[in-house]
Amino acid sequence: MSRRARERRLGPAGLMGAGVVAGFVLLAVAGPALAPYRVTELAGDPLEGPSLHHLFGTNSVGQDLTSQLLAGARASLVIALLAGGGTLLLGALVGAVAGWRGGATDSAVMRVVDVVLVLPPIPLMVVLGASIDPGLVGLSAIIVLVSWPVYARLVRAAVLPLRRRADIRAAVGFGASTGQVLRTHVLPDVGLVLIAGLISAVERAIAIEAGLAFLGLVNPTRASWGSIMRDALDFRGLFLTDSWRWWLLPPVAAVALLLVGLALVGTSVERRLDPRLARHQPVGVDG
Amino acid sequence: MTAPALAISGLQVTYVGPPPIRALDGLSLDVAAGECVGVLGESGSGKSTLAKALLGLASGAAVEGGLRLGGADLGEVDLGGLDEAGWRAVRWRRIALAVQSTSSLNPVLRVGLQLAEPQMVHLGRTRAEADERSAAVLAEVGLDGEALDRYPSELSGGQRRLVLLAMALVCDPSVVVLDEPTAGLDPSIRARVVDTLRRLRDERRVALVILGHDVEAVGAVADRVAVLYRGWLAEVGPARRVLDEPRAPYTWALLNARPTLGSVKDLRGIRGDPPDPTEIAPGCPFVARCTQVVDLCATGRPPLVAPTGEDGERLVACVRGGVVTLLEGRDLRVSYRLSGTGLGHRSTVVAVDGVSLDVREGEVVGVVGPTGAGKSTLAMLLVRLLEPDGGSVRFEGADLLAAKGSALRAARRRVQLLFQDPYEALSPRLTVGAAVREPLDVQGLGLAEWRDERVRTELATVRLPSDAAFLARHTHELSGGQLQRLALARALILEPKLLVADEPVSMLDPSEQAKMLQLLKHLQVERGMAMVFISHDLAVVLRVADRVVVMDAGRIVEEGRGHELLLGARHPVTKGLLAASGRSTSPDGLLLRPTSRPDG
Amino acid sequence: MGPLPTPSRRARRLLAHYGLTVAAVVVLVFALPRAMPGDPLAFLRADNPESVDPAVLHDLQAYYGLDRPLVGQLGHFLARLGHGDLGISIGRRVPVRDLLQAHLPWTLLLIGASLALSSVLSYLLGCAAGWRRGRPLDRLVVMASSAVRPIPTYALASLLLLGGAVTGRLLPLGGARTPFAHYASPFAEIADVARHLVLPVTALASALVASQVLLVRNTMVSTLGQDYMVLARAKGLPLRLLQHRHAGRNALLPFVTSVGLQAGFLVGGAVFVETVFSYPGMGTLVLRAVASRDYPVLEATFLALALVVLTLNLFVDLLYGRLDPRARTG
Amino acid sequence: STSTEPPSAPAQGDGRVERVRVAARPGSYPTPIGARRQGQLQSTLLFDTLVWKDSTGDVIPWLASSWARSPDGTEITFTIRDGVRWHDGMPLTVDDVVFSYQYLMKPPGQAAAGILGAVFVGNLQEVVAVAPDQVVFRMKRPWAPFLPQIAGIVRIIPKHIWETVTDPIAFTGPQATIGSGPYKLESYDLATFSAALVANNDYFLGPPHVRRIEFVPAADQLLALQQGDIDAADAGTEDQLPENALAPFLQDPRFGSVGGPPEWNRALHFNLTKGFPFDDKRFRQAVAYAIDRDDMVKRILFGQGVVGSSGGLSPASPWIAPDLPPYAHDGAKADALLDQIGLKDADDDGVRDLPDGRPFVPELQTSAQFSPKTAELISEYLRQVGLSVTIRTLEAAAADDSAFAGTYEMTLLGYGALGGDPDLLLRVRHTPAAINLPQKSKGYDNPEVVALGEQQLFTADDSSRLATVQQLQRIVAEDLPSLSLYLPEPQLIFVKDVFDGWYLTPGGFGTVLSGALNKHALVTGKKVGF
Ligand SMILES: Nc1ncnc2c1ncn2[C@@H]1O[C@H](COP(=O)(O)OP(=O)(O)OP(=O)(O)O)[C@@H](O)[C@H]1O
Ligand SMILES: Nc1ncnc2c1ncn2[C@@H]1O[C@H](COP(=O)(O)OP(=O)(O)OP(=O)(O)O)[C@@H](O)[C@H]1O
Ligand SMILES: [Mg+2]
Ligand SMILES: [Mg+2]
Repeated sequence: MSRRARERRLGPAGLMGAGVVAGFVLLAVAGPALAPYRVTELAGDPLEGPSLHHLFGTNSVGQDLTSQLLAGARASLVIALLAGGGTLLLGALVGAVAGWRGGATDSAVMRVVDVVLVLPPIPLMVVLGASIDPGLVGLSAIIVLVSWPVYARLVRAAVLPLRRRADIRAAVGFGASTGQVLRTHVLPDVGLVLIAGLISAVERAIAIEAGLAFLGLVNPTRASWGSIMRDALDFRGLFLTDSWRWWLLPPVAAVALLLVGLALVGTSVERRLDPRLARHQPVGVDG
Repeated sequence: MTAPALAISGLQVTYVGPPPIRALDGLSLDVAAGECVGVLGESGSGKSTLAKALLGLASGAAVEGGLRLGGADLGEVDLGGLDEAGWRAVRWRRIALAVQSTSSLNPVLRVGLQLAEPQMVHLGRTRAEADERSAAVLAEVGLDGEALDRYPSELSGGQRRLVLLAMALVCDPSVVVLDEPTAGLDPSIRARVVDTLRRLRDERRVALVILGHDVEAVGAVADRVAVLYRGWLAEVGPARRVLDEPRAPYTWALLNARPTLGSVKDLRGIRGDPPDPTEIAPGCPFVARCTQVVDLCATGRPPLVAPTGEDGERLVACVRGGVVTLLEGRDLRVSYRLSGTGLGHRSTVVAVDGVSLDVREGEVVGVVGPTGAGKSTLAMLLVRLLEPDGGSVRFEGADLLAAKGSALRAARRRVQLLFQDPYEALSPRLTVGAAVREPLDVQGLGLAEWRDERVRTELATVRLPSDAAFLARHTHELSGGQLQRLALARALILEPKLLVADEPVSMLDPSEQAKMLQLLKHLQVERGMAMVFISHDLAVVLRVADRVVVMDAGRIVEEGRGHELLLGARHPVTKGLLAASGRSTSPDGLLLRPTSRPDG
Repeated sequence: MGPLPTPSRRARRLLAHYGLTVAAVVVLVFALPRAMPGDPLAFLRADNPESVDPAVLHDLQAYYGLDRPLVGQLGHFLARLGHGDLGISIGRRVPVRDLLQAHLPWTLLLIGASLALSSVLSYLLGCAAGWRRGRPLDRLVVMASSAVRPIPTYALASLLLLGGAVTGRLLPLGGARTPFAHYASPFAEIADVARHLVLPVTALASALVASQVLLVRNTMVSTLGQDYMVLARAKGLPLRLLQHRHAGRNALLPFVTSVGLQAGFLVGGAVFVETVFSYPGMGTLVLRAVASRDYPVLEATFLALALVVLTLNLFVDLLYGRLDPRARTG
Repeated sequence: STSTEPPSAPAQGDGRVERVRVAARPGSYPTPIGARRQGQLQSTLLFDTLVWKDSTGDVIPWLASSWARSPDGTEITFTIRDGVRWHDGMPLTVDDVVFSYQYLMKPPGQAAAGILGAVFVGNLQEVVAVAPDQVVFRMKRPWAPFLPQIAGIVRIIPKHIWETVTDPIAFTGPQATIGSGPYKLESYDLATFSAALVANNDYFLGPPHVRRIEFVPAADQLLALQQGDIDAADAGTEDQLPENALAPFLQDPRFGSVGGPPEWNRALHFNLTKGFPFDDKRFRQAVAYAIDRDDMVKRILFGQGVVGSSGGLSPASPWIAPDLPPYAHDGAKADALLDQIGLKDADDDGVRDLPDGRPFVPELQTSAQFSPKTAELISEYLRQVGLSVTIRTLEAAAADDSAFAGTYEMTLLGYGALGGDPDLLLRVRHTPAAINLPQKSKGYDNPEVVALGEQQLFTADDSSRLATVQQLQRIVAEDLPSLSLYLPEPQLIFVKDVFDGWYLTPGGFGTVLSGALNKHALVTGKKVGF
C-alpha cells in the first residue's frame, strides 16, 4: 500500500495517532534495552532533579525514573493489551451471543452480567487478587473479570437491533451461517461501539492497575506507569517539594499520550466503518 | 405571464467526492403555479439530488446555477445566494419536500410533534392549532388522525410515506417537491394521493414537482414531463405527448424498455450501462448508448430546443433533433408479371401495393402476414434488391433509389438483408470462411489478416466455431441451423445500421429458434441496429419487435405496438394470425399493473 | 410524553429481573467478605497486641457469631437483615446502621452531583463536538477527553488538591462541611456543603465527562448521517431543535444506557475521590472496612452500594423506555 | 453573614487556650473499654487512670495521689484523690476503682476490653478497697511494669452506669463517655471522625488550660496546617519528609516543632519454620550484614531517623544493652557467612544456590499498607551478596493474616512500642508458642529467651530487671530472629500562637503508643509538674 493510500485510509490525525501508538510499542519492546539502570537499582541520590545522568530525575529513594518509565511502557502496554483487549473480547463475545441468540440465553447471560455489574468492584478485586497469582497476567485476568460485564451490555445493546434489520435478514436468507453474518454484517456495524469500547477498556485497565496500587489492594507489578504515579502520590512530600514535576507528571503524560494516540486512530477508523459519516457536513457552524 | 413559481436555470450539482460526481448538469426548468411537472428518470439520474438542491440541502456538494422562487403574491426569492439562515426561512414555508426514504422520520419523536414543529417554527402556531391542522392534512391523504400519537416505528411503510407527504403540506407551501410520492402504496391509497395532489394543484394552485421513475405514476398527475438522464434533461414537454411520442432518443429507449401492460415482448434494457457518474465527458451524456450517434454528439451538451415540427412546448436535447428515421419507404409498389399461360396474354401480381414503412434508429419493426402477403418482396424493395414500380426509399436521409456508385456501395454496407432461405443465399461452392468473408472482399475493406480476424469474431458472435477446419468446410456440409447462423454472420460482418431479416428462424426447431431469436435481439440491442423482422408467426414477432405491421395482399392492414395489437386487434387477418399463434385476444391475466419497487 | 403505562409486561419483567438480581446480590454480599483472606479479629489483635488471650478471642468470636458454620452465619445474616438489623461494626463498635446513615448521604450527594453535572456537560459538549465533526472544537474535545480520561481518578484528585492548596483558602480541601460550624441560615449551610463539594465533584465529574463525552459525540456523529436529520433540516428547523430535539434525543440513548453501566465504576471512582479529599462517604467506609475485614460493615456497605447501582440502573431502564419507543414495543 | 468560622481567639487574658484543632483520624467511638486508635486517644481525655506520664516519660500521680509497693513487690496500695467527680456530678469513690478493675477481669467486660492478658489476670489475686480512699492490688508474684502497663492504662469507669451494662461492646451512647476526665465529649461525627471535646470545669486539677479540642477532618495534615485548618500536625511518624519539604514550616517563625524519641520501627522477620537457611542464624546474620541500614535511613527517612538495634528495643530506650553487635553494613562478612553455610554460587550466574544446586530465591513479603520501597531497597542490598529476592506484596489485611499464619519466608513488618517499658515488646515477641502474634518471629522459641522474658516481668527490682532485659537482648541480637531496620524520629509541627506546650511523651501514654495529645500538657500547659 502506498503512503498516499495509507493516508487516505487513516487521515493525517489517524496517522499521527498510529505513529504515537507505534512509538510506544517500540519503547515497550526496546525499553528494557534502552534503560540505563535496572528498575529498582539505587542509581542516584533521593529526589535528584532531571539531569544528564537521570533524564527524568530520581524518586524518593534514588531510583532512576527514566528506567522506570521505560519499563513502565512495557508493563502498561501488556496490561492494556491483555486486560483491555481481554475485557473487550470477553464482553463482546458474551454480549454478541446474548444479543444474537436472544431469548433464554439472553436473559440468563444478562442476569449474570447484572449481578457482576452491581457488585462493588474494589472488594471484588481484593477477593480475586487473593485467589489469582498476581503478575501481569493474573492482574489482567482480575481486571477482565471485573470489567467485562459493562462491555457485554454495550455490545449486546448494539447487536440486539441488528437482528431485526432487513439487510441482515437478507443475508440469513441467502443461507449465511451465524459466523458469516456476525463477521460481515454485525462486526462492521458494531465496529464503532467496539472501537470506543476498546479505548475505554484499555484506559480503564491502565487506571484500574494504577488504582489498585494506590489503594494498597494488590500491587503485583513494580514497574508500570500506574505504580510510578502511586509511588509519587504515596510520598507525602510530593507537593511540598517540586518533585511532582518530574515524578508524577511524566507517567501521567505517558498514559495520556498513549490514550490520545489510540483515540486518534479510533476516530479515524470510525470514519471508514461508517460511510454515512462522510455525508454529514456541519451546518450553521460558522453562521 | 407571471413569473414561474419555481425557476431553475443551469443548475449544476457536483458532489465533491473524491471522486467528484456531477449529479446534476446544467438543468433548467420552470414550474408555474398550479402546474404539476413530473421529472422522470432512472435510478441514479439525479432526482433526489434535484429535490435536495431545491431546498438547499445538497450538503457535500457544490451547487451552481440559478434557483428562483416566485409567484404572484409571494414575491421573488433568489435561492442562489442564500445562507443557511436564509434557507431556513424559505424551507417548508415556501417550498416543501416529501422525501423518498421512510427512515427520514425521527424514530424517537412522535409523528404529531414532527408534523407540528415546522408549523410552530414557521407559522407561529400553537401546538394545538398545529395538531388540528396536521390531523386535517393526514385525513386528506387518507390517514387517521390517531397516527399523530404514534411513533414512526409503529406505522407501516406506506403509512410513513403518507406522513411524509402530509408533512410537506402542513405549512401550505407554494411549491411542493415530491420524491417518489407513490412508491410502495397500494392502488387505492395511491389513487387517493394522486387525487390529493390534483386538488392541491387545481384548487390551491400549488406548483408541484414530482420526481419518479415510474412512468405511469408520474404520467397520472403531471401536466408536463421532464426526462432526466444523468443529471441532464433529455426532453421536456406536455405529459401525454412526451409519453406517447417520445422524441429524445433516451426517452424513446426508456419507454421502449419499460414493461407495459400485457407486454409479451422480451424485456430488453437500453444498451450499454449508464455512464460512470464520475466521468464528466463534454458531449451528450447518452452518447455511449445512443443508436444514432454522429460526430457532433461528442462535442457538446446538446441544448434543449424545440425540434422542427414541434411547438415551443416540446423541447428536446439532441443534436439530431430527436430520434431520426433511418429508413423511410414511401408508397412502395411493385408487381410481378406472371409468365403467360398462352397467346401473349399477360397478367400481373401486385406483390406490394402502396406500402409505406418507416424504421427509426434502433427500432425493430416486425412485419407479419400470411404467406404471399408480400413480406419478402417488401424486404427486397427496402434494401433495393428490387426496383419498385413506384414510391421512394430514403435511407439515412438520402434517396436510396437514386444512389449510384460509391454512395450506393456505402449504403449497401449499412443495410443488409438476411435472406429467407439460406440454402439459396449461400453458394454451395464457397467454404464457410470464404462465405463470411465475401462481403468484406466485395467492399474491399481492410487487409487480409484483418478480414480473417473479423470472420472469426463474427462467427464467434453468432456462436459458430471459428477454427480452421470449420472455416474450410463447404456450406452444404452444414445443418440448417448452422447455415442460418452463417447467413447471419455474413450479414453482420459489415456492421450494418439496418438489418432486414426475412424469416430468420423459419428453418429451425423450436429450441434452436429460441436461441437464434435471443441472439438476434441481443445483437440488435448491443450494436444499436435497427431491424425489420419479417415473419408469418405473430408470436415470434411480438417477442422481438417494438412495432408491428401486418400485411395482407401487398398492403398494410394494421399496425401498432405489440401490446396494442395483442389487446386490440381489429383486422381479421391479424386476428387470424393471433389465433394461429395460439393466443387469446383478451389476455385479462396480463392486465395487472406492474408493481413498483418495494420501499426501503 | 404521556404518563408511564400501567404495569405492563415490560414493567413486570423488569421487576422480576431486579428482584432476582437483588436476591443474588444479598447472598454474594454475605459471601464476598468471607472470601477475602484474613479475618476481622486478626485485625483487632494486630492493632492491640495485649488482647492475645485465647479465651478472650473465643468470647469475641462467639459475640460476633464468627464461631458458627458458614451456613449458620448466612441464616443469621438473613434473619438479621429481615429485621432491618445490620449488626455492630467490629472495628468501630457502633451500630452499622448509624455508620450507613452517616456516610451514605454524602456519597449519594457526591455521586448525584457528579452524575448530574457530568451528564449535562458531556451531553452539551458531546453534542456540540459531534455537530462540528472535524472542526477545532471537536478536535479539542476529543483530545482533551482522551488526555483526561486515562489519568487515574486519584491522580487527578491529587492534582486538584494541589491546585486547591495553591489557591489558598478559596476552597476547603477536605471533609464535607466546615466542622462545628454554626450557620446563620439554611442557605449558608447549603453554600458551605456546596463549597466542600466543588473539588471532589470536579475530580469525579471530569473523569466521567471525559469518558462520556466521546460516547455522546460519536453517537451524535452517526446520528447526523441519518435521513431524518436531512428531513429535519429540510423543514427549516432552527439549529437548536435540530441539535437537541432531532439529533440529541437519538444521541441520548446510548448515553443513558452507559450511565447505568458506569454506575458501578462511578461508585468505584467515588472511593478514590473520597479518600483523597477525606470526604466522609461510603468509599472511605468501605476501604476501612476492607482493611479491617469488618464483616458487618462490609455486608451492609456492599449491599447499600449494590442497591444504589441497581436503583440507578432501574431508573435508567425506565428512562430508556420513555426515550426510545422501540424499546417498549420491541 | 455566615458564621462557619468558629470564634477564634487563641489565647485569653488568663493565658488559657480557647481552642486547639488537630486532624481527625480513624478510630472507634471513644468508649473507655476496648476503644481503638483515635477513640483510644480520646478516651484518655474523657477518662482518668490512677497514674499518668509527663514529658519525661516517668509515671506521675493522677487519680491516685500516691502509691506504695510492699517490699516483696506483690502488693500495691493507691491513695485515691478526694473530691473527684464524674461528668454527671456523682462523686468518684474507691468503689468505682475496684469496680473498674473487676469489670475487666470477667465477662462481659473481659471480652470487650481485651486489655488485660491472661498472664496478668492469672497473677492478680484480688483488688480491694481497704479504706474510703485506698485500694490495694494483691498479686501472686511481683509484676514489674504494673504502674505504666496496668495502672496507667485501665480507665476508671463510673460503677453507677456500668454495673448494669451487659453488652459493653454495643454500649456506645452518651452515657458511655461519662468519665472523670478533663474533657467532655460535646459532639462526635461517625462519618468524618470529627469530634469536639470541651473542658470539664469541675476537673480535680482545676479548669484545663486548653478549653476545647477539635478533631477536624483533613485530607493531608501538612496541607491542612498550611491552610490554617489545624493547629498541629505530625510531620513524621511512619513516613518521613525530606528537609526541604518541611522548610516552609521550620523557617516560618509562626510555627514551632517538637521531637521525641523514635519508638516505631520497620523490621525484617524471618520464618524459622521454613527450614534451611532461615533457621540458621548465620544466614540471618549474613542478611543483617548485607543490608545497609544507614543507607535506608538516608533514602527512606531522609536522615531523620536511626538504625534499629539488634536487640529489638529503640536505641533511645533506657533499657538498651550497650554492647550489642551493631551488624554494620559489611558485604564481605555477609559473603563469608553465606559461603560458610553452603549458599554458594555453584553455577556462576551471580545468584547463590542451595547446597543441592537449585537456585536460592527467597521470598520477601511486604504489606501494601507500607511503601514498597523498603522491600525494594532490601532486595537491592541482598543482590550485592548474591541473594536474589522475590518481592511479594499483599493487601494489608491479607498480609496481617499471613504474618499471623506464618506463611512467609521473610516479611517486613511495621510496629511500635519500642520505647517505654520493655515488657510490652519483649513479651509480645518472645512469649510461648500458644500466643500467636505477627510480631513474633515464627519458629523462634529459644527457651532461654522465654525464661528471661518471664523473669523480667516478675522482677520488682529495677536494676536486676535491667540486667535481665539486657541479657535477653544479647541473646536475641545473636540469634537475630528479626532485624529492626530503622526508626523514624517523630516530629510535631504546631502553630506557636495557639498553643506551644506540646510534647511527645517518651514511651507513649495510656495505651496510646505515640502522639502529642497528652492530657498532662493540655490540662496544665506545662511540660512537667502541675
Ligand atoms: N451524497 C452523495 N455523495 C456522492 N454522490 C452522490 C450522493 N448522493 C447521490 N450521489 C450520486 O448522485 C447521483 C444522483 O443520485 P440521486 O440520489 O439524486 O438519484 P435518484 O435519481 O434519486 O435515484 P433513485 O431513483 O434511485 O432514488 C448518483 O450517481 C449518486 O450515486
Ligand atoms: N419472382 C416472382 N415472380 C412472380 N410472382 C412472385 C415472385 N415472387 C413472389 N411472387 C408473388 O408475389 C406475392 C408475394 O410474394 P412474397 O414472396 O413477397 O410473399 P411472402 O409474403 O414473402 O410469402 P412467404 O411468407 O410465403 O414467404 C406472392 O403472391 C407470390 O406468389
Ligand atoms: Mg432518489
Ligand atoms: Mg417470404
